[in-house]
Amino acid sequence: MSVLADLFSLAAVGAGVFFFIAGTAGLLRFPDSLTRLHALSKADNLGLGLVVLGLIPRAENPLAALKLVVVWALVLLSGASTAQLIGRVLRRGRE
Amino acid sequence: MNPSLLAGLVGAALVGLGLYGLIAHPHPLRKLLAFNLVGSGVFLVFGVVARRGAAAGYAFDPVPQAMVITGIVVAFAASALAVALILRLAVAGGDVSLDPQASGRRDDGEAE
Amino acid sequence: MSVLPLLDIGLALLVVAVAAWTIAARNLFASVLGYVAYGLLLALVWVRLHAPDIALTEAAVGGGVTGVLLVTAGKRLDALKATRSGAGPGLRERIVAGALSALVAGALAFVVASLPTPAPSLAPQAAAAAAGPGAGLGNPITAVLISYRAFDTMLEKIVLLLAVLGIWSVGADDAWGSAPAPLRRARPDGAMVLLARILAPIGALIGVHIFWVGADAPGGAFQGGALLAAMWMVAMMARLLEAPRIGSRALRLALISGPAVFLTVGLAGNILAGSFFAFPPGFAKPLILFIEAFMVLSVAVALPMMVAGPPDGESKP
Amino acid sequence: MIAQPATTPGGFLLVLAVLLPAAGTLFSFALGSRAAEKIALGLTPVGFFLACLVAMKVAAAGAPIAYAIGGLPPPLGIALRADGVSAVMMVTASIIVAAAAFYARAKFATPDGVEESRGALTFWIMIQAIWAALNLIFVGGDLFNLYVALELLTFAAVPLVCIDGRPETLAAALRYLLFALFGSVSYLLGVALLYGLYGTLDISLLAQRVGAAPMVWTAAALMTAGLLAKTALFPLHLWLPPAHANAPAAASAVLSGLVVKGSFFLALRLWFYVLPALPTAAPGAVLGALGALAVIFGSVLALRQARLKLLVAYSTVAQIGYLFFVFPLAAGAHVWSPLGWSGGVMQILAHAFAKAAMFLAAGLVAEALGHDRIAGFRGAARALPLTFLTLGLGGLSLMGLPPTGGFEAKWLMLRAAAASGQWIWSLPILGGGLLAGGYVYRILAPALADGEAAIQARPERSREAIALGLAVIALALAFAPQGFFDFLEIGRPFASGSAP
Repeated sequence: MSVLADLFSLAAVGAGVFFFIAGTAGLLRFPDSLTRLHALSKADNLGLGLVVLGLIPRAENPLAALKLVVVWALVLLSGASTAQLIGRVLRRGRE
Repeated sequence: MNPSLLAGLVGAALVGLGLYGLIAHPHPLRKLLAFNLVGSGVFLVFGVVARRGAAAGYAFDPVPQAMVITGIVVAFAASALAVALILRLAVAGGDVSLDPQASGRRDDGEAE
Repeated sequence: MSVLPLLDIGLALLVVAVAAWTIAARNLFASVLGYVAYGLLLALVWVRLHAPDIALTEAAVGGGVTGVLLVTAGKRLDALKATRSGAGPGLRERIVAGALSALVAGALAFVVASLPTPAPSLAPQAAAAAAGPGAGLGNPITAVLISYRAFDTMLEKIVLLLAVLGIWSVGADDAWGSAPAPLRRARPDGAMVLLARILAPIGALIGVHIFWVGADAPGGAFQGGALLAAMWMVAMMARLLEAPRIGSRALRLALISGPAVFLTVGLAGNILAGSFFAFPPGFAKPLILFIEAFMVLSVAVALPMMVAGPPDGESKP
Repeated sequence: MIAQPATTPGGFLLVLAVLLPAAGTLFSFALGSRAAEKIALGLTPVGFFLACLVAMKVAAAGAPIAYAIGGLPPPLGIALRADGVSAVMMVTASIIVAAAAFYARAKFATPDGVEESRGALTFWIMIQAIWAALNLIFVGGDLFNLYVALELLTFAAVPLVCIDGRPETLAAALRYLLFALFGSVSYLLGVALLYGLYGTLDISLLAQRVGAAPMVWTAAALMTAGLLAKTALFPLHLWLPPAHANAPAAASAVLSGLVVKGSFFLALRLWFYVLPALPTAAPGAVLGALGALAVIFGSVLALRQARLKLLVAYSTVAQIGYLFFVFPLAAGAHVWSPLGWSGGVMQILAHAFAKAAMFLAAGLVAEALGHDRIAGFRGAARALPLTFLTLGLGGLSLMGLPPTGGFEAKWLMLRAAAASGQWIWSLPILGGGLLAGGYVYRILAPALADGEAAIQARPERSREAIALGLAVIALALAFAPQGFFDFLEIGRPFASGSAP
């Protein structure tokens, strides 16, 4: 059972790290700010979600697991809003 | 290299970088940023001292850690006061140059 | 665990690189943004030094509140076209400054590397005091701050108060008593308002939680208060709340409540426990939480007032 | 060194001396500027009384009095200690703060019809905070607690500089703040290293543990550099003249008379109390040499000033230089060390009173004439005889002519220099006196010349009397009895009675 949980954690965290790397590559390589933003928010939201998912089986108690989920939700919220705000500033700059 | 020595070296580097900025940047807000770098370098040295003092079941010596928290609060208050002065100076004078040498020379000669 | 040293070295290099960027950046605003990132990275270094209390403080203050302070200052200077000032020092001065800085950094690195082993420590005394009568705090740092070195902490709260007054005092005479200028002049976007509406209550809850668990776990009055302060600032940026008038009695009382309660309990200690700033046995923990509750209030009010700046006659409601 | 009990009888007075003005700042902040003025003025006699009580307790015990806060002795807890010098400094601070406060009533009263005024609230709160910070500096026994006291002092002093809001005062305040912050952070770094080496920050515990290791030298250098920046010792003096000259007169008196002495007092504590184990020849020579340069440069620049307040401020740069001769002249456990020690402390006191008197008088001159350009003083001495008498008496003390406290200080220093064979220090001591004579003459000569001074507003007699009173104290110090110098020896490391 524990081996299975470990494998699951490994796979999920590994996938999360992959998304982070992909997002960072996008941030560095994409041509303009809007596409960079696009790459970054995907990486953050999905990557972090996978990392959190992988860590849940390793949490000491249900409360700690809940905290992990809350962390993810807060990052989703602030990430989405800041992306929105930056996007608007960019659009205003273009007009 | 153990983490506390590494952090100590980072602290030393931050103090050096900040000191350079404090001397070399003419803009007071840049000086303030540099001062904050020096401050956090000093706090890191405190942190290294605290970590090395791990004993009696604690992973750190709590006394220097508490001092760092006090220090961070004071450093923030200092930054806020400096920012208020800088902004007010910009509004009042339109010029925020603060070269102590230049103004020192001005005072040496005839003031007003 | 062999990746950990590599991660540590990577983190160390990253922190120094970002710090160097804030010094080297041409543009004031870029350097301010660099500083905010630096504050967050530094919090990770503190975690690695087994200092979660400081990591919380550094993240909340170094990255968060200081970030807002500096970004706001940068924007206001930008509006005044005052981001440039005079020519920098010449090449010769730069070389001298660089040599001096390198010398200081080198000497410091040498000293840090040759600190004595075994390191002297007050951890055993702190552990003994925590186990002794009249204690009862699981978090030794809170015990140091509120009990063993209470005098420092009380005076530091007065420093915060003086900073608030000092900031107010640079305002204009005829604006005295009015509210500071809003953090953002423009009407906020819908996204900002939404963020503030959802984040601020959750963040405030977490702030209170951090204060409450601070007696026994990482956290405490300052960290909790700083988080509450940050949430108030988020609400101010979304124009959901406005900064209060500086003449307001309630604001003044909130600002002094932390040090005032601390000082009163400290004086009472002389009668109840035989010494100034001593706690009567058995009542230490409730009294400490009582003092801390007011310190949370003072910090949560003082930090946003410092960021908001001096009173501004124009923004009279 | 004899082990001291953690708390002695009367030790609680030390806590009260710090907490009383601290509580005053809190109440003043809550109640507004009108009440703040009453609180500050009402506290001055109480604070003076407390300081005198402390002095009496120290004199009665013949030994320092101490208090362990929270009943927890060092190294975990914080101790306060008052010896002879602490007590004398506390009394001095209470007198000068009181004088500045009563002098300032005319300028910082809250006008009728407004609920509260900016300048009044700032002044009355900051002056109480300065007082609390100074008392803590004089009695603090823990180096980190003293760091907090230094910061308290900085945060209280900087807003006083720019209280009238003109752009040049803002620039002066900002420069002062940056120098002071640099000083604090440098001091704090030294504190961190000392803790890392010895695991305590208590001054008397450190004194027992410190040895002459390279790391101790690094810590000492960092802390000293920080304190010198705050004390404005040449070449770190650039911030002082514009800051002290632009502040309102009552604030200048406190800043120049007391605040710079706070960081100097810590330098004394550091070298004589924390680090007596270090050899003193080299650091004493360096500090003395910087002091000598400060005396020369400060005096020469004072000679060239066109404005009275700037002249008086540059004179502070010079007089601070004299203080640093104490490091070579009072070092170690020699027969001449007490002479140098007494001379150094006497210089602190004489300059504190004389300079506070001169700044208050300069403020009255500026109010009466509407300007403080020395060239425009023709005939002013006849119009303002008491005020120019104050400037003259203060000037006598700065020059070091008998019978003044300044003379007593320089005479003691010269005797220490002769007895120790360090005759080199007598050159700046005497030369500085001549230069001081020059700049005092520059003030008085036009004022005493014939002419008709246009008086815009006649200053109140009571304010002239306050300034004159301080100058008279500076004079009276010359008649200090031997018992006074014996009192200064109480608690001094190496003083006769304690181990060498």
